[in-house]
Amino acid sequence: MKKIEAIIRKTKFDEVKEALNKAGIEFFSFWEVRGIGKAHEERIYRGVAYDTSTIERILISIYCREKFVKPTIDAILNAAATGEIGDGKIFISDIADAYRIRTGEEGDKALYIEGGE
Amino acid sequence: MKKIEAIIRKTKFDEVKEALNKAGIEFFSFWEVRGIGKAHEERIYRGVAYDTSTIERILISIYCREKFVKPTIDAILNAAATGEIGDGKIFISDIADAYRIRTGEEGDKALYIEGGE
Amino acid sequence: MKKIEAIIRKTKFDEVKEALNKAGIEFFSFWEVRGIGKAHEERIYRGVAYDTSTIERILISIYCREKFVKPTIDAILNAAATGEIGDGKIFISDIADAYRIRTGEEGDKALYIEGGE
Amino acid sequence: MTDTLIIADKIGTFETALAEYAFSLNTVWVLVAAVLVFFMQAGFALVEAGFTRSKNTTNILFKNLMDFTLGTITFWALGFGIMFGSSNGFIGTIDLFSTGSYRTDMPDMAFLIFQTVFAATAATIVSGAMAERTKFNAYLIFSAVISMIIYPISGHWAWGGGWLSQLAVPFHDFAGSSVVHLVGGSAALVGAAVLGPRIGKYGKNGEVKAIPGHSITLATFGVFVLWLGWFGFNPGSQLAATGVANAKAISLIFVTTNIAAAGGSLATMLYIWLKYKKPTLSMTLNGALAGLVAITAGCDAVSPGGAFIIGLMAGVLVVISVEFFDRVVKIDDPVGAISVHGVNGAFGTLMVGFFSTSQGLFYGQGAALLKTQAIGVAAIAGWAIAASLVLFLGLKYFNGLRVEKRIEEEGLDIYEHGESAYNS
Amino acid sequence: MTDTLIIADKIGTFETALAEYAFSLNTVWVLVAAVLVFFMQAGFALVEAGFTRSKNTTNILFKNLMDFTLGTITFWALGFGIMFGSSNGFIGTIDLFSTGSYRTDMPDMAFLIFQTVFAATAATIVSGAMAERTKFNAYLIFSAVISMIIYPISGHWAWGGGWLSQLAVPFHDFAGSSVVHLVGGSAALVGAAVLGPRIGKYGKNGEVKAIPGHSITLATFGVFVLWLGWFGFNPGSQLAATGVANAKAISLIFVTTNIAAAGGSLATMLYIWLKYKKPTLSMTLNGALAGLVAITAGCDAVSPGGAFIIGLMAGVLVVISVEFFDRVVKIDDPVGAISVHGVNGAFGTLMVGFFSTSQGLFYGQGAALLKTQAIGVAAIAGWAIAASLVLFLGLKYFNGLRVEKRIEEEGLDIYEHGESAYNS
Amino acid sequence: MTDTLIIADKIGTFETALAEYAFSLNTVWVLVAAVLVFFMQAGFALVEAGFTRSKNTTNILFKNLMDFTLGTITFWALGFGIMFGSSNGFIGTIDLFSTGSYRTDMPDMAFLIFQTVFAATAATIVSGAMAERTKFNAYLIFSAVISMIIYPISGHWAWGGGWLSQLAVPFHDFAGSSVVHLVGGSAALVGAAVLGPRIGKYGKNGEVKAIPGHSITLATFGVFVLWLGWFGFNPGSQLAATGVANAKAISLIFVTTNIAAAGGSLATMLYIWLKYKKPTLSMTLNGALAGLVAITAGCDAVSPGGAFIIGLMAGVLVVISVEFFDRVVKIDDPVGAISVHGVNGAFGTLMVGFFSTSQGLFYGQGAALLKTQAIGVAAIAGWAIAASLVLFLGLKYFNGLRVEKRIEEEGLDIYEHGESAYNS
Ligand SMILES: Nc1ncnc2c1ncn2[C@@H]1O[C@H](COP(=O)(O)OP(=O)(O)O)[C@@H](O)[C@H]1O
Ligand SMILES: Nc1ncnc2c1ncn2[C@@H]1O[C@H](COP(=O)(O)OP(=O)(O)O)[C@@H](O)[C@H]1O
Ligand SMILES: Nc1ncnc2c1ncn2[C@@H]1O[C@H](COP(=O)(O)OP(=O)(O)O)[C@@H](O)[C@H]1O
Repeated sequence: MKKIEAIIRKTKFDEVKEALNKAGIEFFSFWEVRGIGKAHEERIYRGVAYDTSTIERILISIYCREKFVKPTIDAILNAAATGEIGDGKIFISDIADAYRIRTGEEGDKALYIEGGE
Repeated sequence: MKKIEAIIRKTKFDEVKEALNKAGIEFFSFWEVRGIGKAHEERIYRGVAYDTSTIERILISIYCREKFVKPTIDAILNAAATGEIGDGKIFISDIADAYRIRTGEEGDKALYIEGGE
Repeated sequence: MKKIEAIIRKTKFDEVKEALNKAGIEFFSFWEVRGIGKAHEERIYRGVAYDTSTIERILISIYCREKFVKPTIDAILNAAATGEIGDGKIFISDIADAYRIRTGEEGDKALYIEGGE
Repeated sequence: MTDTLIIADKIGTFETALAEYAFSLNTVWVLVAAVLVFFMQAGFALVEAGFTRSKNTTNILFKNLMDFTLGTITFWALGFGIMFGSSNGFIGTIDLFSTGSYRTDMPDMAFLIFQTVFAATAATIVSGAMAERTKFNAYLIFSAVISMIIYPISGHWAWGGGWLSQLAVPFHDFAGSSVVHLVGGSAALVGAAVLGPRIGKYGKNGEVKAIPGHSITLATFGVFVLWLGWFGFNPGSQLAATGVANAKAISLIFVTTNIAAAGGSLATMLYIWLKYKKPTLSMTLNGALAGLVAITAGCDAVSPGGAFIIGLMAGVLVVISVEFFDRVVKIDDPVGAISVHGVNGAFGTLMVGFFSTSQGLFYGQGAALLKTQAIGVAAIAGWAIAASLVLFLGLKYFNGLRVEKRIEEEGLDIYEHGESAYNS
Repeated sequence: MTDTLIIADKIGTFETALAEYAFSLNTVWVLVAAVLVFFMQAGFALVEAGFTRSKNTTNILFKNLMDFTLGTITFWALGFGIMFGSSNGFIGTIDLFSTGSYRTDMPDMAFLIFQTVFAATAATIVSGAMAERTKFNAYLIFSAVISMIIYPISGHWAWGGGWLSQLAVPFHDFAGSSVVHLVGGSAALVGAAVLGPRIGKYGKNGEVKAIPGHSITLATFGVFVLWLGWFGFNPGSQLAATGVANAKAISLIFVTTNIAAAGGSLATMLYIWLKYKKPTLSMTLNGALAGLVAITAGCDAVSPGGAFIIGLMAGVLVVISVEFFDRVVKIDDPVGAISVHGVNGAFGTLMVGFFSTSQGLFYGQGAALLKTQAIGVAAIAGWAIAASLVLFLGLKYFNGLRVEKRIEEEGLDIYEHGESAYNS
Repeated sequence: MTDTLIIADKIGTFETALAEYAFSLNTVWVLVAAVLVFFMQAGFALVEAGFTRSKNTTNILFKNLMDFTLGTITFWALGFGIMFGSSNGFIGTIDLFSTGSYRTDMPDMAFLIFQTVFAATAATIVSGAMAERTKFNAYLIFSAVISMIIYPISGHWAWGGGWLSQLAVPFHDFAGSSVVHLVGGSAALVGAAVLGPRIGKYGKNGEVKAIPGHSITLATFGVFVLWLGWFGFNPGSQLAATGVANAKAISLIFVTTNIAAAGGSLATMLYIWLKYKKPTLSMTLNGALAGLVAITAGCDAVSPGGAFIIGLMAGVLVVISVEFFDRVVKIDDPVGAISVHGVNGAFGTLMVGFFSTSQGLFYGQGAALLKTQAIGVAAIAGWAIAASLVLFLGLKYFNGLRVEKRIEEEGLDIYEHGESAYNS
């Protein structure tokens, strides 16, 4: 089981969502994050310049079985890229275990509805 | 040391918090996430239907020592379940190391107050 | 490759940001979280006391190469500490793989601009 | 003698002109007041939205908009005639679409619009108490009926020439502590009771839980808007501004209204501060409103000092009442409408019996007025409770009054309206 | 005989005094109305901010502030004279900084301020339709020009003694369904069309996407503020309050204005509910505004019943129109300004030809007025479209009208103003 | 001759009636203006909340509410008499609970309420400058004292028959650039200086940091509300509307007030744009307010052109002043109250000496008025600074003025009030 975290542009979210659906990802979570990256834009607030190199991004968090890892990454790479600086990153890490709260099912089973595939 | 991430219903947060307290978890962090899951509800904005299968959820993030993992999971499974689709999931992963910022203590010690147990 | 997650005081964010820059960290993401910690403050809403031991914190998430782990941790420990309860924690975990969305580069290379160091 | 004729003619012209100016100035006054009272609809919308959760914000705003929409239409269609048509003591007449003739001191249309904005207020009070769990269609039916029938009937008793105004010592409710606020508060009580509390309001063992509203900013601004609107509500109820007596009356009403509000706000803050060690804004906002509601009946009849005392008492009373309904009776009223409008509406009406400088007990004028006030409060509350009980139970039975559990949990905005109030 | 002299003297004094009072009361009325209309600027700012995304909130608020700032200055500098200066039928005169003499029944300055707040409204309508993608400097130039030249010229035709008011059956646009709203709506149409849709509004295959606004709360409160402001906009346009006839007129206008708004709001809610199975607040808000815009031309001339019917029709029309521009014409208008102000401005002006109780077709008075109304609508819309087309194309060519892709995506607030609207 | 008697009788009646109408219309005017000025309290609350962080929103709103609450009570209890009671040149009289007799041209109660809303404004100005770090109880004491004593005393000098109004060339502060705004701004300066800057405002090496407010939307809407309120503040200060002269005066004041605001807003935008390459809304909002504050003293005495120039200068001055206090003096004023109200209050008062069309230097009338204006500014600022310095130092010593570090960091809302402004 793997966790895939992707930090993407807000404006690419809808496209990524569709690409993930096509890649067979039915469930994921996301939230808004701010990134400190290379894209700087100066701001002035009441005469004081301040550094807000912070850019709004969306962090998508997907827990999935091994076999979905490759298609998921490809889907994101395709859908989220614009080619301009600031497109974001994808990180993959290991998950030791999982549970479905509704049923208490453990492990891989927590990630798919049995007989639902 | 383990990290336990649970995605739960907003409405179950208070119960989960109490259950975690009883299970000996004193510290955890949480934030709001949106989930793309199976529960869809159509929305119309000014005559245009749009897909917002997004559901508001709370992500609870708990870093704890091994011996707390089992009780924590049980506590969440009990407190967060309604039996209806959308109850959420729990994920467990490994943590390599930890530090307490206040004191600089490293490892397991970062997670409990010495002599405080 | 490692993931460093630090939960810090909101008021320390600017200092941590600067310290991280000095430690060579150019990119990181952050978002607001609420912590359930030891610092309790009672609240009354319309005559009803309610427990909101929740404290606003910022979670900083840094993905970096091994050689940056130590300087990063030191930077955070220095910049975020006040010595009073509630300074927060740092957690380190392993990352299996990474991709840069813009270019599709994989692994360590996703984390630095080639020739840019 | 032509001179005398010319003069007589001139004098006739002047008399007409003077009468026309009185007519005009009264009209301007009443219309300006109507504008201010109209704005109270926005104030209620803000307060109610602020005191409830963001997942139900579209719903509560929508209800407030429709309160005024439906109130405008149904009061024009029927309510106005029922309230002000010629009286058999209990009810006016059917004057479909308000084409009759009601006033000689201002245009009928000026009177109609002023009464319309009042009528809509009574309905709006209820939406707050029933917030976060009521079916939208059920609420709309209720809203139409209260403006069309419930409010006009008891309003007729007090203001339309009905039996309360014909008592030996007539009922004194100058701007509607009872006619408007007690009616709204009573319906709110019944509505909230029939609905039951929101999920999560009471724990398994009955312990009370706090469900903080999503924006104190909205609520505070809303209270400022309501306070502003009250400067139309109370002084506008004089329905005239011409002549020294009227000018003095409306000026006094401004002062009493304002001082009572300040008294309410101050008393609540201090009382809460003493009791819970911290001054709480959300409750203090209710205190200001409580002072305003309480002074409404007697704003023309009490002294500024009397108004201040009434305001202070209202500020304490509202806290006690909120806690009573929350903890003892366990009726869940998210915005405190029952306490602010119902309890303080009744309280303010009774206080006229004590503080009226011309008829009050404290001014040595005996208890005659007080007795009438008590009768009025009982009759109006009784009517409003009975009528809305029938209505809400009917709605519950035939249409359903409360949304499903899942809708309540996830928020009415998405499920009832397909639209959440906040997006990025 | 000294008696007669004294009396004659007194009579003279009285006549002067009476004239002065009429003058004063009219002034008070017009100034109060001006205050209410001014507040509509805030209402527009709230509605437009609420219906757009939070990354562009500073920008849209700023535009609204500058609309009034620039409108005040340019209308005072030039526009007022162009609109109300003595006429050659098509245009007034250059009266730099409005020092001329225009009225005898109220101070010129009262008339100036009232007309200033009107002028600024026309500009403000446009910012909503062009929201989220227009360059700030280009918008400012447009805003200055519409208040200084475009609005005053067509305004002159109808209100300044120009040709529309000289037709055999004069054009009847009492408070500006066409003079203000249709002009603004037409410029909005041209602006939105020249700009093109926001990124993400239409999919690759042309499918329409929803871009929800960031706060229904702001939008709803903004509509309440606009509704309030309309009680200055329409009754204030009577420009007099003294005398029974004026008092009755402004009172009737209050009622017709209010009922049309309620009609619009009700019709939209029901129509949307039937069509999409859910009552939607954001559209219902447009419905209320549509009713208000539509009644503006005839608010003095129709009956309350007529106003209700006009409001109901406007409430349905606005939905159809929004969908038409969104789906068929594919002009992206984030707040619905084209439909609310343009389409319903034209519709409301035409409806006077049917519903005017003294001149309307439905009251057996033939189609003469209707014909004039149609001519007026065509002329005013034609002028506004042509003038703003020239202006926007010029801006596009010489200055650029639309921000860069990256700025649009990340938000205008940071890149155009260095300031995001919301921080923690 | 009975005819003559009847006529004499009639004439007497007419004279009384005419006097009564003047009395009534003045009353209506002053009350409407009072309503508008009252609304400025809400405007200040919104601006100050918008310009500060969300963790302190409940606190700042609460302070604004209590400013008006306490102002109402203390001004009624004592301040009114001190300000308007018969004069020894420096101070009025103790008229406990304002029962004395002050005016013959309007009801005393009308004058009281109008002056009450003015008094509360001076206090409200201060809360913004002291935002985000002041102890709630200390602030309340200050707020009560300024409305009860500090403001009424200097107010007496200028408006209550005191020494400034008895100078050979009397001090001209029509609506309170000095009496209200400079007093508030001076107290704000002292308060902010005694408190010290917010944690994080200045870096280790003294470098200035920006602490953006949490909602430009609130701030912008608040400025619209203040602008609106100024249409009561300035024209209402005429205290009369009857007669051609009064009608012309209030109309002129509307125009000068509006144009100065537009001038301020325009100048700030352009100046900032040139200086920092980007037009900034938050500063432009201050510019509009600066124009309004600056015109307040001379709104009745300058031409529209003069008003425009005063507004333009105020718009530049406010930027320079904000930067000066921020960077050079290093007094941390989160909302810019010192610059907007203090600096521009003084500036506007002085400008009357130049731009008054009847007494100004630029109109060839010499420097006599300018000299008086300078004396007035110095005296009023001196008094306000001295009195509030004593008060704030006393509070600091006996009660504590600033919250603990931890409370400031985590937010005053939770620790001082147990209530955060925003929840989900
Ligand atoms: N090492 C990192 N750790 C955490 N977040 C990162 C990291 N690198 C990038 N991000 C996030 O991704 C966003 C875009 O990355 P950026 O490096 O600017 O784009 P690119 O990969 O195209 O050069 C950043 O704003 C930041 O939020
Ligand atoms: N694989 C996943 N990765 C990330 N988030 C998930 C995943 N599965 C579920 N979630 C989150 O949990 C929420 C509830 O899960 P869902 O699958 O709808 O419930 P159930 O497990 O009862 O079928 C989703 O809305 C989503 O936020
Ligand atoms: N085990 C944990 N899991 C998740 N979050 C934690 C954990 N421990 C601390 N936190 C976060 O860090 C914040 C500060 O931690 P706290 O324990 O109060 O400080 P200290 O380490 O100084 O005693 C908490 O509010 C919480 O958000």
